[in-house]
Amino acid sequence: MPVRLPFRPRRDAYPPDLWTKCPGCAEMLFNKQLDKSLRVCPHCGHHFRIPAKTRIEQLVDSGSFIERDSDLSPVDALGFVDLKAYPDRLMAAQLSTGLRDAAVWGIGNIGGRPVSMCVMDFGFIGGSMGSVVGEKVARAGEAAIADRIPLIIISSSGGARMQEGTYSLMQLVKTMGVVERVKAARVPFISVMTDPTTGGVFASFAVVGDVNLAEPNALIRFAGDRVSSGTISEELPAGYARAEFWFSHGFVDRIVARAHLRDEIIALLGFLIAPPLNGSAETPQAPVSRPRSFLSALTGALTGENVAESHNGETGASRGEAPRG
Amino acid sequence: MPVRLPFRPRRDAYPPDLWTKCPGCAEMLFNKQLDKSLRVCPHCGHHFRIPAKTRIEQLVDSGSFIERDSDLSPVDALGFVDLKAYPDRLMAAQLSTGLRDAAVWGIGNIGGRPVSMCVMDFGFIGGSMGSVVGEKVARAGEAAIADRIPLIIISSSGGARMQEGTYSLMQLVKTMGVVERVKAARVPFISVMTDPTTGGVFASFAVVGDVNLAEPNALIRFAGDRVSSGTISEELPAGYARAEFWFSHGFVDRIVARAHLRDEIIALLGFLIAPPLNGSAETPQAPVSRPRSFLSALTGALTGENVAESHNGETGASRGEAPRG
Amino acid sequence: MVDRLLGRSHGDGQPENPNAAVWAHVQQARNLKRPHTLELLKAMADEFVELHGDRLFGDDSAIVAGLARISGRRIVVIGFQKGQDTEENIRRNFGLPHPEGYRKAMRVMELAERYGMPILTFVDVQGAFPGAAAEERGIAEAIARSVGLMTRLRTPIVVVITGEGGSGGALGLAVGDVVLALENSIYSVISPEGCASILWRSSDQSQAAAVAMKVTAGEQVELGVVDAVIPEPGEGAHTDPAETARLVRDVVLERLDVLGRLSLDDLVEARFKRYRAYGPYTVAERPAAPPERVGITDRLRGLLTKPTMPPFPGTRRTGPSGREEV
Amino acid sequence: MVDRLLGRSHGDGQPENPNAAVWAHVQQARNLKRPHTLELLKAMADEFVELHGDRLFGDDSAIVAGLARISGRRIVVIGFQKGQDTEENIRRNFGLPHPEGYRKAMRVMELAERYGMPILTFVDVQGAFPGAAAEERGIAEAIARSVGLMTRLRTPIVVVITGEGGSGGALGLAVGDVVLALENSIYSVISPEGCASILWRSSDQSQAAAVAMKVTAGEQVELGVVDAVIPEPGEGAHTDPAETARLVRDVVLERLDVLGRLSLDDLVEARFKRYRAYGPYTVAERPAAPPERVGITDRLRGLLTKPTMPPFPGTRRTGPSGREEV
Ligand SMILES: [Zn+2]
Ligand SMILES: [Zn+2]
Repeated sequence: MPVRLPFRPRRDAYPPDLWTKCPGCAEMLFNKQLDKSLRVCPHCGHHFRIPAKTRIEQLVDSGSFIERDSDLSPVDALGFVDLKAYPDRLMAAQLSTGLRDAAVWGIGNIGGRPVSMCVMDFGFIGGSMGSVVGEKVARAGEAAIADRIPLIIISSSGGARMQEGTYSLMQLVKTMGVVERVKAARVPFISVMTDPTTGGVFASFAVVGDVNLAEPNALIRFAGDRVSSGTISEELPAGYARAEFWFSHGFVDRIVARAHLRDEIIALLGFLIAPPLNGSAETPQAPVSRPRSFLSALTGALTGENVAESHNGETGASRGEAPRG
Repeated sequence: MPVRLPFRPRRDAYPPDLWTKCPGCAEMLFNKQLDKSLRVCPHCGHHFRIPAKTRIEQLVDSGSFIERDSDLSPVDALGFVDLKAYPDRLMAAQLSTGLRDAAVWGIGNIGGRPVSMCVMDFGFIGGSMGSVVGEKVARAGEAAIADRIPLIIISSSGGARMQEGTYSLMQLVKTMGVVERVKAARVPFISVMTDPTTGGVFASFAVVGDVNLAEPNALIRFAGDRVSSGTISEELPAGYARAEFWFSHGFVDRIVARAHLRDEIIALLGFLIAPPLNGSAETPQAPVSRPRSFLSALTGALTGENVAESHNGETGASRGEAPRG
Repeated sequence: MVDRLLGRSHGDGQPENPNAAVWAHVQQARNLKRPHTLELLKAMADEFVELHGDRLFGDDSAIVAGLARISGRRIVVIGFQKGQDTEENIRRNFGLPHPEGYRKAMRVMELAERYGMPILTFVDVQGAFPGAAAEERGIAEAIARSVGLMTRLRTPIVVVITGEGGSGGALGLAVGDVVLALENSIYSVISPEGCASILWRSSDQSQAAAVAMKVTAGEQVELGVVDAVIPEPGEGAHTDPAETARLVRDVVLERLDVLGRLSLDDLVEARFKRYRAYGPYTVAERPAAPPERVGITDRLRGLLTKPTMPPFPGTRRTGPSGREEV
Repeated sequence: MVDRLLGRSHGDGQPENPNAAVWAHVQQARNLKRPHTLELLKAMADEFVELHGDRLFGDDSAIVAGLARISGRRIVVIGFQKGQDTEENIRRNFGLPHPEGYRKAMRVMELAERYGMPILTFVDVQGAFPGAAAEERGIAEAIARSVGLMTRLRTPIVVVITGEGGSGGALGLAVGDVVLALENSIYSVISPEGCASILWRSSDQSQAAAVAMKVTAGEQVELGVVDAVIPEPGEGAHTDPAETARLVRDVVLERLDVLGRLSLDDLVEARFKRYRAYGPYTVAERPAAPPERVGITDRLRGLLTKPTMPPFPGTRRTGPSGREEV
């Protein structure tokens, strides 16, 4: 259940000045106009980065989104200090974005169909993935499995968050583990890569959607160690590692302008439909755990009961195994 | 059960003259010496093509091989006539090789381990794959599944046999269908590509072994329509589409000189062991049919009973599904 | 029409030059104006979302794949795509696929299986791209794996050969529960030119090779490799693409209806057995004989009236030779 | 020794310059003379059959994979391979893998699962190759899929970090039921140099970054990311590769013994839950706290004495902050 933050955004990470200079065409754009065009330059089509909540508003059926776990907050497990202490960086980011960390997840409808959605926010420490972001992605995936509704993840991230050390690295495993279960459960997963999607986010869930969408000209890059927030976009030749590059290299299904993203997702949701898990259920296609253990785990997750215990007895979910007539 | 051929080889496809000129180094080689070195040039290492039965002798434990289905014979289903009628070509090939078609299959031991083995013979119409070759490959695979012993296929082929038209093309599907079941049954499959392995043979079972071995310098090529017996080796630059080329392009695990092939296979057989199908059987890894239907099919194949019938009742084999303790 | 469906479409009475008639058929199958996958979809589908990329190396535009809605049904459609003009042909590599095309197809086929959509493929390809780039990136492996995948996919597959069904390159998308062919299409293990240059040592004999291989749709029905011919309107599919698409759509939907009544276990088992049975052989000394023709309707009727499995074409038979000259 | 196993190996009493001590550790981890996968195997294994190629594009010699027999057991071994001289380093791309390496690894891991062999990986890599060729052929996708595969493989996996555990490139082979680390190895989300250049805007601060990220094997045990440290002989692994291999072998076989007693269902479930639990977080307004350290022995003991699952590191906790300076 959502918890009210004890503070309000002090300074928006996306400055709300009257005018914005377009980095694509150098035109000065009136911000209200820019908002109307979904923060896409009407002159050159440059897609500005947008906050997670703006993204959600653009995509979901109005008023349908219910955020989950907005109270999940990061922890400075390493006592990490660089030029600033990590808690100070967190506080600053929380104040400027109104978020507790760099992702928002919840359940909403898109075109009347319920989806589980997790959206990253680049304004929060470069959208970097630490334990909270990983946790939210994982919970979004688990909710998708539990409700058999599509999972949509909208990435915008500089990669793993250095300040949480190898815990951030472990988020790649955590999220991929859940995504593998999403696939084994035959629950659809649409990944949307927006500017930028780099490092450990590109090298985990963002690249393995059933369908991978990308916004035009979005920077998408792994590039070993060198990727992180702030320093990514400079020294690259034009077009290199942009969405169109990945389209031609086979990793992006479709490049979708922001104005069409909602319609495009609605179209895909009309095709990618989780088959019902009734008596005629098929074995999941991917070779993960056997249905029984998988469903046991699921039941455990849903009821909060200890998963190891659910191995001891038959659960209702194991009926999903019944042979097809 | 093997049937005696009513004729004996009239002219060996591999001429038994006293001397052979090595195409690799142009040395004149004394044939008895060449046989001793497994028909590999002692000067330059050129691997001469060898008949299927010679290959089998080189690989299996002496006296252990029992040929199966030696009486399977080709049919001129299309009434195919080019410069010669197909039946005449078949008769000539049968007379020169002593084989009924371009493959020999059976059960034998290699290093004490039983295997199901199918060996192609380039001397029979360029080792081309028509219905009999496809059938023998399929039966070798089915025997491997039935006995849970490794499948070894040694390819030497110009590709699909034109004279049987699309029936030859269908052999790619037939053999791949069986190979998929071999994999789903977790039965090992070692593919050995020898000179030449081209066209539809390369584009089906030969390329998808658990382990792909190749003899040095073997020509291995798909090359669209242009590949077939007789005209393959001419216009290619040195090294192109040879075994070493495929090793560096990731499609061949190991290049093995003929002198080491038996030992190499013995080593692999020590690792690739079909797990037992008892109460603790795991679900097959590959997403083929569900275990029950797969095992039903298997039972049907073994007992000769109608497969559709075995869907109606539980069979003993379905015990394989019992959850692991 | 009945004649056509039975593959007896080439003239009433005796054609004057049977080779020439077959060659005209080959040329018709290759007519660049015939509708390809996208043209057929445009006329058949209410909606089509193309998916791109093999998630490994590239996106091959000689093969298109995506999610279609046809008469209200979700169907995954995959097919070869030649260009309709020079520019498009260059972009689509003249419809000659690289491995990436088959790998994209496999990825999309797995989506079909996962989300319960049947698969419809359109086959029209001279063959896989014969160049070094395709070869060295494993066109053979890609075709082998695609063929293997299609033998075991747990969703109905209908194949329509719309033009050239050219050897392994075509086969990579041509394994199905039902294999249909447009009237003027061809299907062969090697192109007539390739066959002639090898067996006749002269590409002048392509006509003879086409005749000998029985490449026409009707003959492939006789052989049991194709289940049924879909008649073409007017002077051929290129003269009325929209009507062609309508005819294709009606037959495909009808077949999907029938396939949809089978359990997935039975469907996959029947598909496997179909291909397991192809190719006549005999046991030594017994006379060789080609297979009888068993129509798709017989086969499917058999399936629907379990438990006995109907016989498949290509199994061992002892009937008289069914050779016929075209 | 106990100190070492608990990660308290860096000096008795207070080291004079903790940054320098950590940096010496980093340098030790990067010592080119340390034994890599093949050197360790040479000393540990009675037999090794290397397998090559990803069946898609190439064979990456920066990752080796194959079938090993160690003390009589069949074990699939996969690991990074730096060269020991310039020529070998060039051939092996200085141990920096391309996507083909991970794709080969996945193929071989699937063989392990299919034929019931446990998997042992050796991790020693600065990171995936950062060049355009690796990027454009999908190094990110290859790592993601390898990580995903390792979360669900139905066979035991033991990971040994032998030198540099460098970010996603290392992680692609580092998901396991048991994660061990040689005493002088490091594990980090980004190289100290990369971290420093981004967060300090100066690569001069690599030492500080290494300290801040707690990169040493012992600290990673404290964090629960690594289960146990394997002590190195003498002045480090490079001074006695054979003894190093022996020490590694003994620990690995002991762990495989334990893992082998679990059902595959329980094994995979426990592995999933391990990684599902990583990373501390709190609920708003409650004080943040790092996780307690739970040793591998505790965890495995818990597994073996079902039904209760032991707590995993990284789950929500409310204990005091366990920060410590190195
Ligand atoms: Zn602009
Ligand atoms: Zn020689």
